Amino acid sequence: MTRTPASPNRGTIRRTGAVVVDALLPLGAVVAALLVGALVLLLLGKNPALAYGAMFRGAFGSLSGITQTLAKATPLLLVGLGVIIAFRAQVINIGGEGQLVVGALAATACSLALRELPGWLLLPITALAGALAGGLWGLVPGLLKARLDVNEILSTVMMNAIAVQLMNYLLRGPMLDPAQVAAGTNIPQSAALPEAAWIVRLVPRTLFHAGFILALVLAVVVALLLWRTTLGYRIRAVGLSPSAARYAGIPVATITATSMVLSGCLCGLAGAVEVMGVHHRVVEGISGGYGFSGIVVALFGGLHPIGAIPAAVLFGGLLVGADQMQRTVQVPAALITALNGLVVLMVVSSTYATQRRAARRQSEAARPTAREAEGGPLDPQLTPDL
Amino acid sequence: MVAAAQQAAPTISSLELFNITKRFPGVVANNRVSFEVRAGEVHALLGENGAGKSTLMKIIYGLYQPDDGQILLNGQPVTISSPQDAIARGIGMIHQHFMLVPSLTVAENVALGLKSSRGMRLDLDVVAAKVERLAASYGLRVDPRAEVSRLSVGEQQRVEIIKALYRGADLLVLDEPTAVLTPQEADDLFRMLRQMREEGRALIFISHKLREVLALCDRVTVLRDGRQVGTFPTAGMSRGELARLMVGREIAAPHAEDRAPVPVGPPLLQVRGLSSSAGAGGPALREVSFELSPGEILGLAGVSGNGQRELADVIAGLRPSSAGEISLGGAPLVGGPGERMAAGLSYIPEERMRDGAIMDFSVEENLILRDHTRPPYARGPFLDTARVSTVCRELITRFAVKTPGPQTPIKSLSGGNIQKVIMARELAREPRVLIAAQPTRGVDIGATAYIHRLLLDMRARGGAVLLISEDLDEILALADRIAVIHDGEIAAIMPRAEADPERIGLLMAGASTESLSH
Amino acid sequence: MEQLLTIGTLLGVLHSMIRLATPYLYAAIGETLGQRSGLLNLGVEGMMLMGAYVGFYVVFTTGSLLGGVLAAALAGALLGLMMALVSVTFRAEQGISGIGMYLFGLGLSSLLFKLTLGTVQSVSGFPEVPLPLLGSIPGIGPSLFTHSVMVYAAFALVPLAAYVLNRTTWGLNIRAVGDNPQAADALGVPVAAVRYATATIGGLLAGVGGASLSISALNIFQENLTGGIGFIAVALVYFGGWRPVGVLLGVLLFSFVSALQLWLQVTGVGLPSDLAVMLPYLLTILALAVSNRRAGQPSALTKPFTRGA
Amino acid sequence: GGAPAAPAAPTAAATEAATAAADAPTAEPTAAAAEAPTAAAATEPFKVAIVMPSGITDLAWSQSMYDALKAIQTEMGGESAMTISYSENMFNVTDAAAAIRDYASSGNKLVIAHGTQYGTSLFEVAADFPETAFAWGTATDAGESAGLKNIFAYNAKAEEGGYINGVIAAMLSKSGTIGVIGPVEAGDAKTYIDGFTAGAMATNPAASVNKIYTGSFGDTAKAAEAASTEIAAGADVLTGSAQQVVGAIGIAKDKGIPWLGTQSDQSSLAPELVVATQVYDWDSTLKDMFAKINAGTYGGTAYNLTLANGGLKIAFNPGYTGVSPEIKAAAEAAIKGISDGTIKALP
Ligand SMILES: Nc1ncnc2c1ncn2[C@@H]1O[C@H](COP(=O)(O)OP(=O)(O)OP(=O)(O)O)[C@@H](O)[C@H]1O
Ligand SMILES: Nc1ncnc2c1ncn2[C@@H]1O[C@H](COP(=O)(O)OP(=O)(O)OP(=O)(O)O)[C@@H](O)[C@H]1O
Ligand SMILES: [Mg+2]
Ligand SMILES: [Mg+2]
Repeated sequence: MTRTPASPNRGTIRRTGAVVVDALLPLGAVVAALLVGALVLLLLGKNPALAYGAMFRGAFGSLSGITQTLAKATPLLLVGLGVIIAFRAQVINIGGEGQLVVGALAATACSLALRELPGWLLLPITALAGALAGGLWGLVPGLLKARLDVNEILSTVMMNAIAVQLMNYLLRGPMLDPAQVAAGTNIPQSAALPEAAWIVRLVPRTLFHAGFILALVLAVVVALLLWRTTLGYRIRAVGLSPSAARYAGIPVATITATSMVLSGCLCGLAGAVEVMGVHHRVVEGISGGYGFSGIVVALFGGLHPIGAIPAAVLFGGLLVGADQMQRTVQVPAALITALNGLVVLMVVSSTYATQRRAARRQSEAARPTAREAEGGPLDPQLTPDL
Repeated sequence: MVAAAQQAAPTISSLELFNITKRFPGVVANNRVSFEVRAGEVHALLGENGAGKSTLMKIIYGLYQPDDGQILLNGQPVTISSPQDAIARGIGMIHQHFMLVPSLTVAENVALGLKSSRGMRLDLDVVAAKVERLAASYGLRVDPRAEVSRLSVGEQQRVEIIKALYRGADLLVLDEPTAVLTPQEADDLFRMLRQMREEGRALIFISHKLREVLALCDRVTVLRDGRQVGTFPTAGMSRGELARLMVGREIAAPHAEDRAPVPVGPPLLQVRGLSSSAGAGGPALREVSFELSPGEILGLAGVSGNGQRELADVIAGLRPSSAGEISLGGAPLVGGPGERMAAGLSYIPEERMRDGAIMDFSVEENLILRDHTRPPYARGPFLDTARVSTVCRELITRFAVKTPGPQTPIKSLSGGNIQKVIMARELAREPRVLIAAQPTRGVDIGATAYIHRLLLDMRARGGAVLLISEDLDEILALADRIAVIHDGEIAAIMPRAEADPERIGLLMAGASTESLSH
Repeated sequence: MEQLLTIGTLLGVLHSMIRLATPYLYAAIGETLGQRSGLLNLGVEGMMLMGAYVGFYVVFTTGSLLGGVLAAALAGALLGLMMALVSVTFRAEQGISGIGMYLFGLGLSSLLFKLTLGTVQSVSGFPEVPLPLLGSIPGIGPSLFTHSVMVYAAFALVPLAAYVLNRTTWGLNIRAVGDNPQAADALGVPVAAVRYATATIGGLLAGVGGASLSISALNIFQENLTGGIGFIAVALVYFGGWRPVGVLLGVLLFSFVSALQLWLQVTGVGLPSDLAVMLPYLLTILALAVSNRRAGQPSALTKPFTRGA
Repeated sequence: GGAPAAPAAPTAAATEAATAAADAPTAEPTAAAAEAPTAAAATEPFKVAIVMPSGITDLAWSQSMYDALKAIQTEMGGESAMTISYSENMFNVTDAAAAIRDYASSGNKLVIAHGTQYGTSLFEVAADFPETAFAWGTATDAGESAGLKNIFAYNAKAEEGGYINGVIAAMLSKSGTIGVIGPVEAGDAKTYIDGFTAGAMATNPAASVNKIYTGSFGDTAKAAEAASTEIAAGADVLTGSAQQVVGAIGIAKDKGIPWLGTQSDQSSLAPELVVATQVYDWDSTLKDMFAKINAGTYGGTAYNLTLANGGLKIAFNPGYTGVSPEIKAAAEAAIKGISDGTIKALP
């Protein structure tokens, strides 16, 4: 076969250019979705320009907007990273929601129990507690899949429901805020975390806290884990070909379970970070749908930890901006939900175009070179080939 | 099922290709290739791995559209837009990697895509009856009700052929049909192909085995680097000539001195009374015993699915044994694949694309597949990426792997080169014992010769090789001793000198040693 | 406790079980067809919601129950078609497109609800009609054989789906496309068309499943009416080992325990309510753990098809 | 919290105050109240924003507050006099926090955080906007714990109306079995159900009150099945709480079982079967807040909705014919008893 790689410098230029376009394609899809939204807005008698202006301002156009976006991106990124690790081992973790909830519960319980500890100690312990709990919640489907071939989509969906009920139970009895009992209101929420366990806010008067930096660091860590460690190599090998991995002496079942545990740890950590950085206690709706949005982030990020960073920020911005828009033009929240759904559908469809372009680029690289241009029969005389 | 009349007079008199060009990302698979096949001939298509044979055939079958060029059927220009279209025109194809649905029965696989005589309702009983009739007329044994996943490779191929005949194929493409067949199965196949030729069908036959080509085919078209070297009558052609046309240089087949007897020491690998439970599509091992000495190649001959894969897997630690023991260099060989590898056992698995390599990994990543936790590749829990790439580049050059680079996904390499990567990996760690299962299946002659040389080098270095192959020529060419396995039992072990293909073939087919002796 | 043991209670549980099973059956059977052809549709929930809304709205405005079902089916089918476009033609990652579809259906149904109905309304939906003969059996008659047409239809769907999958050419195509699209394609089976069809039918059934809530079981529509049924339905397809009968068993088990836990609460067994609510989920996992059936997963599930590669 | 109950009938005065004070916000309340109310239209409207955990059409918690605001708006003369911005379905607390902050910074006079879970975030925001009034419920802490002066807290004594509903239910029930469909065993859903049970048992000690919790606030389908289960288990009167109950009411309607509602008037769903509803009447509470705000007080009050102060009303549904004079009398008696403290709604 005649391989004709483009000359390096020309190649690199073309490649970088192409990468830019590829990056823009999804944005184009977002725009397309928003245009559909604009029509609906018009039908509702709202001014799309005003609406989308607000959307952008709400997401990126103001300090409060940016900080809010980043605050939202934090759990999204953490969950996204978790989903990525599992996905690389061919385990689809739909259980982020539940893992996040138990993470939040464990972190809270732990920091309340150890409230005497100094901050430098309490902070990491609290976070760790959340991560461990999440990991434990991931271990169950992980083991079920590894040992009993129980499909993880089923088990994680079920584990989500179980986690929520567990929260309901703890928040109305064992972990119920004493203040609520005193007031007789019994609203299901935990007591507030000791201040020592609060994550510092990076911008005062906003929800943007240092957890975001932690998430960024972890993104790099996960990338290193996947491509620079033997464990990461094993995870990817198991994901791509269990039979080859087995032949290579890799304990497939163990790796599968491990990937799920790591995934759960990150989702649990997301829960802990939400509690420590934002709510300072477990409240209803703590999971906030991050378990699902995180999957979207992971896949938008091309299942790459670093790619997940922009994905989390953009998707977070989208959600935040959409809320701002809802407030500004006062449309039903449902419109926003539908719009987000449309955006997801359009963006995920646009990746197809990206692939197509990549393919086309390569076959252009395969255009006949001068040597073979005459093509046709090759003279049967010996033409040494090596 | 309503299928085009199969026994009626063939409707295809000739198929011609003109200046066909087909590009793939980074590759020109076919570059202005012209080619013609006529009714009543078997036309061979030769070429190294990646020469463009399968691509050309996939174009004929409507799986790919040519970027350029023209197709004439019976002199009329046609575009073959899809397999459906090809089938309708009387073209059938037996793919190199079988196109069967494992979870379905034979009858269901045949019925797939055809109209039912009962409209929406399946008429599998009708199909089954027809299949049996068809099979009988070609002397094939096929159970229409068997689930395909349970069939041996040979049986699966018969199903493929039946599928094509059932659809009344007048032009039949066979892409490396013998790569997976035993001599007996191959002979059956040739008989059937000759019969089809008599019936006036046109046949295109792809193989890397030149002996077969010369024995079966009327004309041969040779491809090289996606381009056409030419079309020649096989009459009066020699294997050497064909090889040169394909490769563009002399191929050094292993010479006698390569197999000069090496001082054979005490047994290195000892297998005693090894038994195991039956595996998927394979029998249980029963009391398997043999010894393997340093500087020796033991050839294990057998019809596919008679326990070769099970035996290799058990020795390699991929499958539990129910009884018996294995020792390597005196020490019992136990534990998982990793431990046994560390003990000095290397293993080239039969299923190259499934077990031997990870198709979506790069060449480099595949080179470290089994050693990634050990130096030089690993430092503690970390991969030493710098060392990895230096060592891998080294291996790629040392084992003459044809690849754009270490980072290329291995799936875009030819079968032969994929196999070279695996050989490189398994030999680089300088094992004491090597199990090589079907090391050259579907690999072109150039690569085959190279792989054979590697095995002989290992032998010369005093290594021990268990060569599992369904290609008797290969075994006869390389082995010092030959063992025959049938239905999970070792039927006989004999020195190369006493081995004649006749006898081995019969043993493989299940004849007992006694019945042979008198 | 003793109240739990009465035959009356048991019949009550069975009655609830059958009613609860209905929406799951529609959705899960539809999803089964899709997955057997290699398509994972995580958006069932969204499709159910649209079906529930549209069906309800038509009945609310026209009073025609049949019209409601047809409209729901149409709405679901359209979303199914959309899903096929995204997953088959644009080859989108199926997990993510499903979540997008869920959000889209959830949002759109709620939006339309707000714009057209404004507040929760009720209609008179399908009545419960005893089956001839069976319905008149004392005891089990009223509990097992007295339900609405939508319920009977859901159960009739199971043998029908099994028949289509195993006994028809079309079912053969579905199974082949889901297990080895290359092979199916090489024999001229139109892979994309088959998947479009299963996706559309899957959506159609999801839509009807939603309607089975809004115009048969509940006779109201409310935002997010289905509350997660769609996701459980997808999970139950895995539970059922991709076979309609298996799916039926899974659905029945899940809804039996769901019904049972309601009765546990009514009969005031000491069990905390939250733990009672957990039961169905716990037991489904356990049931699967003990009766492992991974086998049967279509090899090409979630894998887009490219010819020749 | 020991909060002063809202005046029994402050309505007119409060509205005048509200509208008039708009003229000269700085002027002291009494003076403002004295001026002509008619000037209202000319001035900028009284801007209110609300953030809610569920939808404005949930026929329950959120709708009760939203409808009350709407009513006051019309009363005050529409958009020109008062504007309402809302964010519904804010189950994600982070988003709610953002909404609260945004509403505060966009010049709303009053921002209502209509969910306990918003508390933590609310306190943070409130600290940054001392010139904005905030309201928070269900809660009893008007910010004094955090030293905040600009938070009103409100809390509906759900158990009181629950008790009355219980009395009615016990008298309506012939089987002596009464069914309750709750969401999660906590919050005012629980207090309502506890009160309901107390009332029923006090009226008919032999009665059995069967409770089912669905484990979710919005799972309409499960609530419906719970209702069917209750009926099958012998209940001939039903009640329940949270937005999920619409499902249960649907079933009650089909089966002809009388229903007792809470939070929002639910008679629209089953005109012939909803007996009575404990209506959360935020009207007087809201108007009192408005008045205080116009008078320059931005918080510090913790309101309790009770039968005594009219914040809780038992709205009998004329569409339901089965309420005998005795029942009415018993209910009135119970209301009086609870109001004057002779009856304890919670044992
Ligand atoms: N689907 C594909 N995508 C990209 N490249 C391809 C594809 N199929 C084949 N190729 C490339 O085209 C060239 C010719 O492939 P082809 O399958 O025709 O070779 P071949 O002669 O069949 O080789 P072999 O002897 O191994 O069967 C090879 O370089 C191969 O890597
Ligand atoms: N999608 C693809 N992308 C890149 N290369 C491909 C692709 N599909 C096939 N090839 C390569 O094209 C060549 C021919 O493909 P084919 O399916 O004939 O396998 P093969 O190489 O003949 O396998 P073998 O020779 O080992 O039996 C092989 O080198 C294969 O690796
Ligand atoms: Mg080939
Ligand atoms: Mg080949």
